[in-house]
Amino acid sequence: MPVDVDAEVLFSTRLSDDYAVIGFRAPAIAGAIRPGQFVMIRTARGDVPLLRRPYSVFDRLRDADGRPVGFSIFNKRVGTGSRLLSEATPGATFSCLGPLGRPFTLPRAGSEAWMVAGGTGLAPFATLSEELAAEGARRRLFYGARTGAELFCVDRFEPIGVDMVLATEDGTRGETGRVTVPLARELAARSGAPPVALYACGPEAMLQAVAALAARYGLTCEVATERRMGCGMGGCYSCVIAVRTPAGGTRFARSCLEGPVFSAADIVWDDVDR
Amino acid sequence: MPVDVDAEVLFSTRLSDDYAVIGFRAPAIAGAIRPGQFVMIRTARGDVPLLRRPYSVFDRLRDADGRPVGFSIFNKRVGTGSRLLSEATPGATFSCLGPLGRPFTLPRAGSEAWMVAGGTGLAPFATLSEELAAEGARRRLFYGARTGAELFCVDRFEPIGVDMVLATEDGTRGETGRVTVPLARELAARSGAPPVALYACGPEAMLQAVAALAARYGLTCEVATERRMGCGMGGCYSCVIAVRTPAGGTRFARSCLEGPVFSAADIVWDDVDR
Amino acid sequence: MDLSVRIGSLRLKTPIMSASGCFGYGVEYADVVDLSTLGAVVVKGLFLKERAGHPPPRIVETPAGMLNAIGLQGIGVHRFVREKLPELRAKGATVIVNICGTTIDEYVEVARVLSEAEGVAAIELNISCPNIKEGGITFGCHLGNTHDVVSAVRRATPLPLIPKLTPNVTDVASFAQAAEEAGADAVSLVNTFLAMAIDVETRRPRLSNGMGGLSGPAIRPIAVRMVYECARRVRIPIIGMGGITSAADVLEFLIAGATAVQVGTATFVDPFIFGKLESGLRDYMSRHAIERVAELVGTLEMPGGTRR
Amino acid sequence: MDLSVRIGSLRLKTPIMSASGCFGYGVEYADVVDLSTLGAVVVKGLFLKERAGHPPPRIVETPAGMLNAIGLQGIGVHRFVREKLPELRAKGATVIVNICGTTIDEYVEVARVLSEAEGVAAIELNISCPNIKEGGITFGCHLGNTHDVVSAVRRATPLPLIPKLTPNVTDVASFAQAAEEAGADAVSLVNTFLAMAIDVETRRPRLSNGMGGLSGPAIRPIAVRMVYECARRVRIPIIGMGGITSAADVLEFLIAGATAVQVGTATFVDPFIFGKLESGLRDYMSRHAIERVAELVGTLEMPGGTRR
Ligand SMILES: Cc1cc2nc3c(=O)[nH]c(=O)nc-3n(C[C@H](O)[C@H](O)[C@H](O)COP(=O)(O)OP(=O)(O)OC[C@H]3O[C@@H](n4cnc5c(N)ncnc54)[C@H](O)[C@@H]3O)c2cc1C
Ligand SMILES: Cc1cc2nc3c(=O)[nH]c(=O)nc-3n(C[C@H](O)[C@H](O)[C@H](O)COP(=O)(O)OP(=O)(O)OC[C@H]3O[C@@H](n4cnc5c(N)ncnc54)[C@H](O)[C@@H]3O)c2cc1C
Ligand SMILES: Cc1cc2nc3c(=O)[nH]c(=O)nc-3n(C[C@H](O)[C@H](O)[C@H](O)COP(=O)(O)O)c2cc1C
Ligand SMILES: Cc1cc2nc3c(=O)[nH]c(=O)nc-3n(C[C@H](O)[C@H](O)[C@H](O)COP(=O)(O)O)c2cc1C
Ligand code: FES
Ligand code: FES
Repeated sequence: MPVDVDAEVLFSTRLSDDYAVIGFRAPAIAGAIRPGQFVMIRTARGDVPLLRRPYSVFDRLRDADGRPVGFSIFNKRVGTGSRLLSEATPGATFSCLGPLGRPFTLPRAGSEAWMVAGGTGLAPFATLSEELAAEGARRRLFYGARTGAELFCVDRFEPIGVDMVLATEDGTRGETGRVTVPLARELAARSGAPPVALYACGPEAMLQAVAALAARYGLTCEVATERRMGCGMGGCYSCVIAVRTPAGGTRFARSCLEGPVFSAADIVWDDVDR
Repeated sequence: MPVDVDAEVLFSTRLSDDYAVIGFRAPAIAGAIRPGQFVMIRTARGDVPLLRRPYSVFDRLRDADGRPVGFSIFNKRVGTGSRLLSEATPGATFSCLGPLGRPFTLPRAGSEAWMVAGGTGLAPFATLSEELAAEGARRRLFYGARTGAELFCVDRFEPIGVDMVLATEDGTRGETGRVTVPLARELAARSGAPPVALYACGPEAMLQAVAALAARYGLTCEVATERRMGCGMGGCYSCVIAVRTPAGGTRFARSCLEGPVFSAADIVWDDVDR
Repeated sequence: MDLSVRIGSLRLKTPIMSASGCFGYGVEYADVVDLSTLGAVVVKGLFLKERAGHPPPRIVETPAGMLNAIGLQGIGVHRFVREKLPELRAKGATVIVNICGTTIDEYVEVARVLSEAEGVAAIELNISCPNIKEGGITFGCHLGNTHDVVSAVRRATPLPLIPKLTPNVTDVASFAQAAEEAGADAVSLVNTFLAMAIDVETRRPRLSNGMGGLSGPAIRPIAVRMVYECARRVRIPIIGMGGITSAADVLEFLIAGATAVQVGTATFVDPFIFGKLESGLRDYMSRHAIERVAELVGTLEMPGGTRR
Repeated sequence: MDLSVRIGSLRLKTPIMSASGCFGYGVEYADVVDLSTLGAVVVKGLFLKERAGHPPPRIVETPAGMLNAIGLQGIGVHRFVREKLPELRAKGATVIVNICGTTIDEYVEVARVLSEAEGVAAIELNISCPNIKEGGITFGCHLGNTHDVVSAVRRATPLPLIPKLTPNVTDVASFAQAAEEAGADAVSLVNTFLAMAIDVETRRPRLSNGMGGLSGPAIRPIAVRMVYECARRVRIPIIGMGGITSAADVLEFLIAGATAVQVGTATFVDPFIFGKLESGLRDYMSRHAIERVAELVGTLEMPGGTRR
């Protein structure tokens, strides 16, 4: 059950001009967060920007005793709202509504978990990695960006035992090309056991490519989508994505309620009219 | 000729919950300011609040060598725009357009200058007091507020040789009642020479009362008005006030161009439809 | 303090309702909002059959507002009655159903189905959706058509009938009159303003549908004017809406002449807004020593010299 | 790079002009803006005689917009020609005069006076001021009246004639058509939306006149839609406006179908805006390798499935 918290900014760690990790104090949200869920953040008090902005939870923040006190987001500045967030300084407060949405499903025992992140699509994999650690499964994170300078927080994952495979389109760090290139190679190279569960978050073209690979190898695959959202609560029907119906047709599912995490096999990727 | 300056906040001195003196770096404006003039300040970057807000110049700020580097305003928080200004911290920048409007006229040599201020109407009298000091004339400032806690910056005026007469409606400081009470008494008590020039700024009811006293004693009187302004440049015709025409009629004068300082005798006080 | 108001034979606990299309079928909010405390839950526009709606992007933000072109995605009236109405009833909600049609017969049929169902308090007749050709705007922009569709539905249902008017007309009050003459119990207004936003880099519209409906604070001053105009021309109650985000906004509509209000876009920003609006309204009433909210309705004092 | 556009026989250096009523008579800005660099200076609405206008308060801010009810205070056409026009000419401004009338004869007479004066580039016929009963809205909301007043002024002046349309109608494009048929060289739109804001503490309107006209960013999406609709229904050029604050906004209007634009409310916020808009437009054109601004006009690519 989501709650609305007037959350204080605890820290804002600038990663580059455009990227920052911003921490919020919000105990009532933090305790309930499941990996893959998101929060709706009001980036201004007045009428502009009017709507809240959806953000995946990046880290769950804990106090010295390990109690959840808040969460952070991994913010990329793209427009007005994300700029206001990126300029926020500790002490400022933002209304945060959450946690919202359907979280990732954990893989069957014994499965490896391969996560695929593009850009800010890294966000949901911090909490997922931790949750998966408890399962003892091998975790790999395929993480791609345009350029090496935009591969952030790699050291967030290595210490907790996640195998990292990096890729950049310009080849400045890791492998050259899209992150799906090493993913495809590794999938082809694997022997078949243990089974692999795929998780992906990033641009839709990437999600679509990962979904295709999952289908090719018959793997379970969940994708965290990022459709434009008005309310995050199921009220406005703006955030829809086309999914298959049991009868073989398609319908528009609200990604804030039925997602943002979907089974990749359910999604029809060509629903957008452009 | 007004200029638009992206002015940095140099300081913000909080006087109370609602009142603050805020200093801006704006050399290009500071050099040109005449007492009674105002600036139009954009309180936000986006579309809300949309319009600039008019503020009298309080102090002209100077650097160590006495060169004008900026100005301050005496801000009362009444709504959205003034709240944004009141929350501003050093380093923030605000677009400031100025200086604008018709300044006070200095009195004839040998005249005393009696200034009458209600609330934030104090603002224009800091620069006027300084300018008048050069003339060597006696300066008195009748300064009223609702309560003693809202009589600010009294020590701004005493050291520069301005005689202060204070009044509060609740009697917590100075005389009890409206500031026009001591003003009326002092006017009645004076011998007639040297001549007195009156200057007033504050709520319109006060301006009107001062204008009536000026008329009764045949004194020159200038009032600094504060009508609602859209542009400050003469473009929108929103800031009008009814003034007498030579032919004995009335017309609406733009207070941003022909004012904000008017000769009290020219103003028709009952133009507002409520 | 009495916050209740009357819309035809219907008594609402408070004058504050959710607006259609902005609160899903209400059930989405049942966990976080006590639906029984709302004046009414006005549910998403329903056709007879299911509808897919438009492809995304379906919304875009504009200065102090937003455009939407959802395209009335919906489950159809039969599934609504089966799947949603029981839960709404169980939660104690006063349910107003917003209905759509492509023909008069479809409106009539939807109304008939709802009239036979248990737990529908009133019907809001959507003749004003700007987002689909058949969304009723063809009914809502012509006086004769408005009269015809309202009359036909009037004959088909004993439920309080509330045509919802479009603001995209020259003289909205004449439509309120046509609705009144055709037997409406109230009118609600405004629906969204037909509008458009263009991505100048691609030179394509920002919404998949091309155009959409503008809602939110941006439109409030126009909506208040329209409510005022209608209130002076009809005797049936008016339900006002358009950009309400605060108790002061609610009061603007009441004072302009609305008996009740709906809150749409603002519920996206704050799903907990209803309680805040109600307590703000109570504060105002106690400050102004107003016992019954109905006393406020239409109390605007217009200056003598005004043009209308 | 060619920023010039044609409005009838008139060639404008750039497609960006000041909007009537938002830039005084232009002379107020002569010290701070080089008036000769604007596409045109459109001056405040003029009647035959002087007018006092409405008492203050004349403006009030609303979310991302403002209401005004200035009431067309003005010096009348004769004083304008004597006192303002010479200075505008001396500054090299292209002057478009916005004219008002309470009768067709008055419009005709004002147009005649201006046609005989030296230095008027075009006439904008204000049949859309929502703020005074006689401000032309009586002409602007009826197709027949629009046709009549445009025809009459057409016969009285050889100057390019630009009726300015009100958005407060059901189908603005039909008014553009009526103007075209009556011989207009172009149409401009939108004037302000009739609107209202209430002070809930006093229960009185916030403007002395009761109602006022809404302008500013809030209305932009509606204005863009209306320009698009008109552009598809008439062949004469369209001058678009409503909430322009940035070069991207200028581009929205051009792409929707406007040949030129006017900037109103935003000049209050930034009197230096014209230079910024022009350089933003140039940046865009060089980024997109567009040589002539006219190439952009009406290039919106509407999706196949759209409803209009
Ligand atoms: C479930 C979910 C999780 C997300 N997680 C993250 C995250 O962890 N880190 C991150 O940086 N971003 C994340 N996003 C994207 C983020 O919400 C948008 O970048 C943000 O809303 C843009 O707001 P803006 O005001 O800066 O941009 P605007 O100026 O509004 O628009 C700029 C661009 O952002 C897109 N956009 C605008 N509003 C939304 C919206 N409500 N939802 C989605 N896209 C939008 C627009 O289509 C446009 O292309 C997530 C989105 C969703 C739906
Ligand atoms: C020439 C001039 C000099 C001024 N000098 C000072 C000063 O030195 N210190 C000071 O605190 N205030 C001064 N004011 C008043 C100040 O401009 C308003 O308090 C401010 O604009 C309110 O903005 P807001 O957004 O906080 O209020 P809003 O929320 O917009 O409105 C609150 C109240 O302020 C009034 N108001 C709103 N906009 C304006 C406007 N543009 N002009 C005038 N009143 C407005 C409204 O009528 C309303 O009653 C001056 C005004 C003028 C015209
Ligand atoms: C996303 C969205 C969907 C809407 N769907 C409907 C609808 O199905 N039926 C209807 O009558 N109005 C619909 N509306 C209009 C609203 O009910 C309301 O009339 C309008 O948004 C103005 O109110 P607001 O400014 O408070 O949102 C919708 C509005 C929005 C924003
Ligand atoms: C204060 C003010 C005065 C106006 N006066 C006139 C006028 O005299 N004649 C006219 O045709 N339009 C007038 N308008 C309308 C503008 O020219 C313009 O059509 C409208 O404001 C929309 O553009 P904007 O959003 O850029 O302001 C006025 C607008 C404002 C805000
Ligand atoms: S964001 Fe509103 S329904 Fe999903
Ligand atoms: S404030 Fe615009 S004319 Fe004075």
